[in-house]
Amino acid sequence: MQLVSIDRAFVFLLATLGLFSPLVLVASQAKRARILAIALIVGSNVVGCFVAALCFWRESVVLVDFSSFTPFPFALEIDRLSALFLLLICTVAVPVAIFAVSYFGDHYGKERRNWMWAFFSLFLVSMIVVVTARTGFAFLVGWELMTLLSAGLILMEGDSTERRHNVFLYLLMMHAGAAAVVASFFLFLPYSHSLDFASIRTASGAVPAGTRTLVFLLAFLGFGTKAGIIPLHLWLPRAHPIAPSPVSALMSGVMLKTAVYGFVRFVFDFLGGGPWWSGYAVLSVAAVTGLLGILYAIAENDLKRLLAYSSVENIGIIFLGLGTSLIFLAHHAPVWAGLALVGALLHAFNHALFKSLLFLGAGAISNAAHTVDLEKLGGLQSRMPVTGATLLVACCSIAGLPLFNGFVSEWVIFRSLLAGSVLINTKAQVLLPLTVGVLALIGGLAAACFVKVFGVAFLGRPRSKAAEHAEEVPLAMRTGLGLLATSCVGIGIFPGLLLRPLVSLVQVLVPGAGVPPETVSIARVIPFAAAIILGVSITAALLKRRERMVRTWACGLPGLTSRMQYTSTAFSKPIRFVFSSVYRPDRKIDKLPTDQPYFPVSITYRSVRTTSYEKAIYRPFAEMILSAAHRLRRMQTGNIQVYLLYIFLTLVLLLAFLRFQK
Amino acid sequence: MGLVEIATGKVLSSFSVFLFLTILLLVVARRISTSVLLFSVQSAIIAAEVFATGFRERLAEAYVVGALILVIKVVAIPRAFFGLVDHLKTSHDVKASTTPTQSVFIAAAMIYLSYAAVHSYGQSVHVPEDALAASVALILTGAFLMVSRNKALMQMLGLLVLENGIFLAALTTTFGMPLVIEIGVFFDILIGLLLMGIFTFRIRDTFDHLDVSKLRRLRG
Amino acid sequence: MILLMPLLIALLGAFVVLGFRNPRLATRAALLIGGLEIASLVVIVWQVHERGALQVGRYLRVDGLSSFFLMNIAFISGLVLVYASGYLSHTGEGRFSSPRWFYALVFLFLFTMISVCLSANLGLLWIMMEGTTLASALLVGFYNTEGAVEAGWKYLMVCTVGIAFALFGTIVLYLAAVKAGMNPPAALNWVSLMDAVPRMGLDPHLVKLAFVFIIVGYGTKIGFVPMHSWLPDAHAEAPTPISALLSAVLLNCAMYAVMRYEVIVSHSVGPAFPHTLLLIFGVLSIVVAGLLILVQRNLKRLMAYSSVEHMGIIAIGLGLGGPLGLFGALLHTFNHSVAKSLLFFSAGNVRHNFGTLRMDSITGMSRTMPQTSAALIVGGLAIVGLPPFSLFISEFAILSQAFTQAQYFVATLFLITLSVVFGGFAYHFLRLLGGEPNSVPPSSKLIPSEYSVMGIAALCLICFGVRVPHLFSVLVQEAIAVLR
Amino acid sequence: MKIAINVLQALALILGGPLVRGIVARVKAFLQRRQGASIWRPYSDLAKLFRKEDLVPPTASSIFRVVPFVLFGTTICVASFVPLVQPSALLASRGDFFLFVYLLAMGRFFLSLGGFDGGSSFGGMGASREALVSSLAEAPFLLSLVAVAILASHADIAGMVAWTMQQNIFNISAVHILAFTSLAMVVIAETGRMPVDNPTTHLELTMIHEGMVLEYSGPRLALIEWASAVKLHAMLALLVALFVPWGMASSVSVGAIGLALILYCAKAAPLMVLLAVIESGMAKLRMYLVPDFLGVASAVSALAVIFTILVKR
Repeated sequence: MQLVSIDRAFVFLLATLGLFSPLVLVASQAKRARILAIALIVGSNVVGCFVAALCFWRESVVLVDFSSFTPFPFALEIDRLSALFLLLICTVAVPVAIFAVSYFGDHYGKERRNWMWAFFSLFLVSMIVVVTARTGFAFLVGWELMTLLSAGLILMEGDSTERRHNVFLYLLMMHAGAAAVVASFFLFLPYSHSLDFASIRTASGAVPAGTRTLVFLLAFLGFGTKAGIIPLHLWLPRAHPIAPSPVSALMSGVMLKTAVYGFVRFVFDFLGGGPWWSGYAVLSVAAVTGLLGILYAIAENDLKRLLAYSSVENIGIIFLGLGTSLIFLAHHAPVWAGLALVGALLHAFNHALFKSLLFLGAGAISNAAHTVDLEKLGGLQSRMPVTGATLLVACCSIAGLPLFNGFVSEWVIFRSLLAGSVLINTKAQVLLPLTVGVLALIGGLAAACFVKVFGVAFLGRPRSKAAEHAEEVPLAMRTGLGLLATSCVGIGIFPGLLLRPLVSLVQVLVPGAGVPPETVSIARVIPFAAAIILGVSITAALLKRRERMVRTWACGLPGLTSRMQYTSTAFSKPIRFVFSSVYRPDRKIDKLPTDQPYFPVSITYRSVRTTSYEKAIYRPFAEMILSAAHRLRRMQTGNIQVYLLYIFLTLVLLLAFLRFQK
Repeated sequence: MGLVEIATGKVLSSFSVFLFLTILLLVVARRISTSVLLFSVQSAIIAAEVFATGFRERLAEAYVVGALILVIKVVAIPRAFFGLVDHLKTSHDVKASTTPTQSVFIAAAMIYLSYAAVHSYGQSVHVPEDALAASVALILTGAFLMVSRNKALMQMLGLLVLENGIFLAALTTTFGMPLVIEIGVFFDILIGLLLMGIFTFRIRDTFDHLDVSKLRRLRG
Repeated sequence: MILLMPLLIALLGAFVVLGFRNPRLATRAALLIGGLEIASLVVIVWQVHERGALQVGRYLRVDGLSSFFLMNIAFISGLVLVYASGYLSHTGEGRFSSPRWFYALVFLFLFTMISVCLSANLGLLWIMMEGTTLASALLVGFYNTEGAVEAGWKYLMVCTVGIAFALFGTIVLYLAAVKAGMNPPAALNWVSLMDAVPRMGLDPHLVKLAFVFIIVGYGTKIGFVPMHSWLPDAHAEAPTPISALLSAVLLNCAMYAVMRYEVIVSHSVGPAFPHTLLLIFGVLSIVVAGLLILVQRNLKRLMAYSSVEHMGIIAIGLGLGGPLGLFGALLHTFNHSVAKSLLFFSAGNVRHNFGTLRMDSITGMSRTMPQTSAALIVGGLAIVGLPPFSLFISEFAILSQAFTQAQYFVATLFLITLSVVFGGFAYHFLRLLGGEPNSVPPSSKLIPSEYSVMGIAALCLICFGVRVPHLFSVLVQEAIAVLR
Repeated sequence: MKIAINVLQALALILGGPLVRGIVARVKAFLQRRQGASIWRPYSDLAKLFRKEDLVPPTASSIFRVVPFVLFGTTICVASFVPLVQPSALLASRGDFFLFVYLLAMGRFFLSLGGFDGGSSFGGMGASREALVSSLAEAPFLLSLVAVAILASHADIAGMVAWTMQQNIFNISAVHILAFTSLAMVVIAETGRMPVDNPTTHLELTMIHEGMVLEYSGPRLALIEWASAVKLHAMLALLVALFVPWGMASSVSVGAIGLALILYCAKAAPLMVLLAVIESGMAKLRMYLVPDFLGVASAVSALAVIFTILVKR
């Protein structure tokens, strides 16, 4: 009885998001219709949360099958893994949608707003399809639609040349990544005879080792592109920042996680672990991704770009967990493999929460101060206290500070890395514990990065008129921010809520994974620590004291201006200096006039960063393809005699081939 | 009777030599009218071949086909060509992109090639090797003419030579296809030539020349 | 007798239309005749579905495969005729470029294409194939501009030469059949050939030789690389409805001819040889066309190369064979036709609004021509094979087949090409549609004859992407049954 | 009882913090041939600050006001992880040293924010430098702890301590030496001592920690100073506990505990002297040499981790 109702709720979710709301929005411009549609979007996502939660905690399985209708089997199923990600989508979608109510309202005219909402709703449903798909066909349909719809949302925001270029890059890389995903699905086909997940799972034992390796590589490549692992991340810092903030929140917070889902589904569920070196490959790529991601992030001054790079970093952390898990799997240590997987999945979930919170916060900032350039912000905390508080929560979470959710997942990954020492294999024994150092470095840099974000944007004096006149954002936005911040703190203090079901989820994916006592102990100790910290802090805060306003110390000079504050660029300078080899900046200083170097009229300074991937990998590749195309184009000379010659030559070649065959 | 038999035999055995001759002459011809005349002769040889085959194999259909060739390829098409040349008021030069010496060597090479190509087939199909080689040589020559002659009219002529080759192949190997089909093919060729004629006029009108190698606006 | 109906209607219709000097009357008459024509085709398709293959005399025959292609012709020609009725109002009057000549030639063109599908004799098939070239050559050169004349000449010459080789191939097959002891009239009839071939033991070498010539010959017409050279020229310079007809119907008809031979040859020498050739041409076509799409500057040439690419995809589907490969290939012929005609219709609107098809001189179309832009977006997304459009389904099927047969090389190239093509289309369309408009077209709205057909095509693309209608898939299955 | 002792040792850590500072300062003074202040001086400093009024810059937001409390809270919490007189701690749990490190990081995070909120250039400068130092110090910090943890096969500090206690004092492995070296360097960096930071200067070229707290005064400054004293003490205690735990009370009796406490003081004293010697003997490093310093620490800690394999075999 109950199962039936969950089924229905899920169908309701799909129908509302995928059909009803978009139709209403497209069909009618009326305010009432829009309100209805938005209410349905929010409501159905709440329902989705419940559905997912029921499936996640109660292990119910929901199955919706459209196969009899569609040309290829199209079925959706919520098993535990899907439930986790469905929960992730819906949990993030609710606050984001609430936030968007006032964001879209402020930014767009009536018609475009309706289209935005329609695409928003469809985007959500496409992601839901991806994570609940039970057949390859359904998965791929959702996968492609997800990209398309997000690109549509980006283009609706505006279509300047630069934006179009970025969207183009995004679409192209996503398509190429999707091709890899398609290939990795289809590689099972000769053995499983259908793309049904169940049959793939059963057939995967019969797949020869070479094909398994190929599947693994393609899945890593395909999902890695979507996730944004370096050097396949090129699109991410370009596409995410230019979307409307709620959409960026969904893209960075949720869409990237579908790639994690896909990778876990493939490598853990289907393959049951890759070849022996797979873990090391993933681990090293992930370490590089995490480290470079955060280093690029810290050097950014555009808040949304910074957040996008930080997503790259967090994807690195997630894959670090996945790689660790694969190493343990390869060395037959399922308990620890399970723990690492728990860490990775939990971090995926946490990152969804705090990254969407951060992007929403960026949206709130742009709403209030009309810019997300850190160099033009400052002093927002006293002007937008609620936004500031929620963003502080997000910054703490993403920096991995205890009492916030980011810490818990990083802790689990740390713990599993440490456990590498119990393995017999020397490589793993050395590598995994050493990776602790890498993760620590990533964590330290992340903390530095988000000190900068919060410190520069919210503290001190405003650096521009707009920031000075910023006002607190409307209630809807605050509600969205508040919901996400609450969940961040909630999970941060009571991680047991998620850890326990995650452990049982992992036991399904990794046979033999017990309940590591670690998960229990961390869940127990954190609330105590929280109690101590909060108790002491509040007690100290309650002590009686007198306060007096005094001008900031300015070495005795009058008139400290906001230009004297440390800027975002200045803040990151030491780190950029130390890691300058990573950035390889293209600096260019032009002094005019050139013949009088000591009496310049103007000096221009330009520094372009992080283009080395483009220069080293993408440009040559693109140029290779384009030059091939141009060569072919020249072969199309326009001379009919040459055309005829082609035909004759083809014929002669084929006849020769025939002769040769004989 | 004996005389006719002998004549038939002579025609069948010697016509390929004549065909090779026309090929060699075609590739060195400098004037369009010469080429057309050579094509006419070539068609006449083929027509004779058709009649001879028809006589020997007792095929009534072959006479009809032979007559068609005589009427269309030996008389009508050459006449139309001459008319076109007159109407278009174009120069009579074929505008070859190869020198006559090159052309002759290429033609000789093609004849050799066709023998080489036919050698293995001829034995498996049991047809006169000479005839088959001649047909292949005709196809190759037609192709060569189309590729190396810049004049639109010469391309048309090359196409016709090529078609002659195909026809000859059909004739020597299978004694021709069913009559209805054969007539349909002829009809198509006629219409095709008509259209090509229309297009040569249009090319002349729009471009003021008939050099197809200069029609290179559309490319890439 | 029903088989003669569409032929008669088309042939007589051509002459009837020629009689109307008033353009408007000519258009109406053409629409009426077109309606009759389509009705008769639908009746044929239905009867074949109900009763199986139909035969009239020795030369005409319809079975599942031909009825599938007849349906394709009926659908697309219907769209094209309606679209043309609005489109021709934009063209000026010339000596031959008046609507009545246009429609007369279109009906002749349709006549030849329908005959290709109806003919039971390989010789007749060849004659009608050549007929399609002849009937459409004047249509390609319809505008009588420099480009049109040049394109027309190239089209005529290249296709005639190509098809001459197909004639040679036909003769060689005939020779093989006659040598094997079939009586001459039956040796060109593909029904008897298909029956007889496995028993008679044709000389495999001759059969292979025949197929080589056939695939080069008809392949020229299909637009396989490297025989495709005429295709972009003709598509770009022809009036838009004709571009749509060429791309969406003519290429399919040529593909139909190759399918016929492929079956016979497979029965005779086993499927490996024809399949290999088809795969070679298919892969070559998609790779080369895919790359060329990147560097196109003219919207219609872009579409034309995309047609080459899609013919390559169909060839791959055929070359793979198997239930999914054939299903995909046949479905793809239809889907591609619909998508490509939608795109050509949009391109036509672009042309008569901006007066040019050069993509670098048009920007910001999404603001100035929202409806056409929407059609371009739908068509573009469909043509690059993205869900939820129907081409995704057929490409998915073909890919499934490729992987099932472990044809990894083909599959890899296919996937890479899809990405390259996607990149090309995304690049061009983003530039074309996005940004600030640089010129304002005279009329941004579509007229009913335009948006109705474009709407139908778009709807069809989406519907077939979500669900292949039952009746349609039955028709596809009947066609596959012939190909087995 | 055990819990009571855990609470007591945490309290000892917290209350003893200023004393450690005082002792180090006194030893420094001795080394520099100065009279020096009393070792109890930090206590009277704190008391004085607590009595003063709080000066707040006009730009400061609520964050500025909250930071000292959070910093104090986290530091107190950190203190409850370190075993002092017995191999157990109030919040001991599996993998707690990660929590230990990250709680310290949390304090720094907030302190940096507080520095920003003053609106002057000094705060931001201090925060920026702190960001560099702390982000680079985290890796060697954790790695040296990891090395010890691997050796002990325990993931909690108390467990490691207990394990080390069972070993022969002369049986110290290379891992221990490496880890100790690295951890000691990290302690210097983390607690803002020479040669990384100069705790006594307010010169803009050199200051890190002092830059951040420049705008604080009164009770808030008192909390911050106290917290940093506790932090120093906790780190020293951690060094002692991890590397020379012998003498800790293995049973819960007043005598054993008292002995352990005395022994602890005896063990900690040389460390403090060492700190004082380093401080007076070395010049402060240039800002951009600090990464090299921490790089050495990282390399040493990585070596420590690698050596664990050899030792465990």
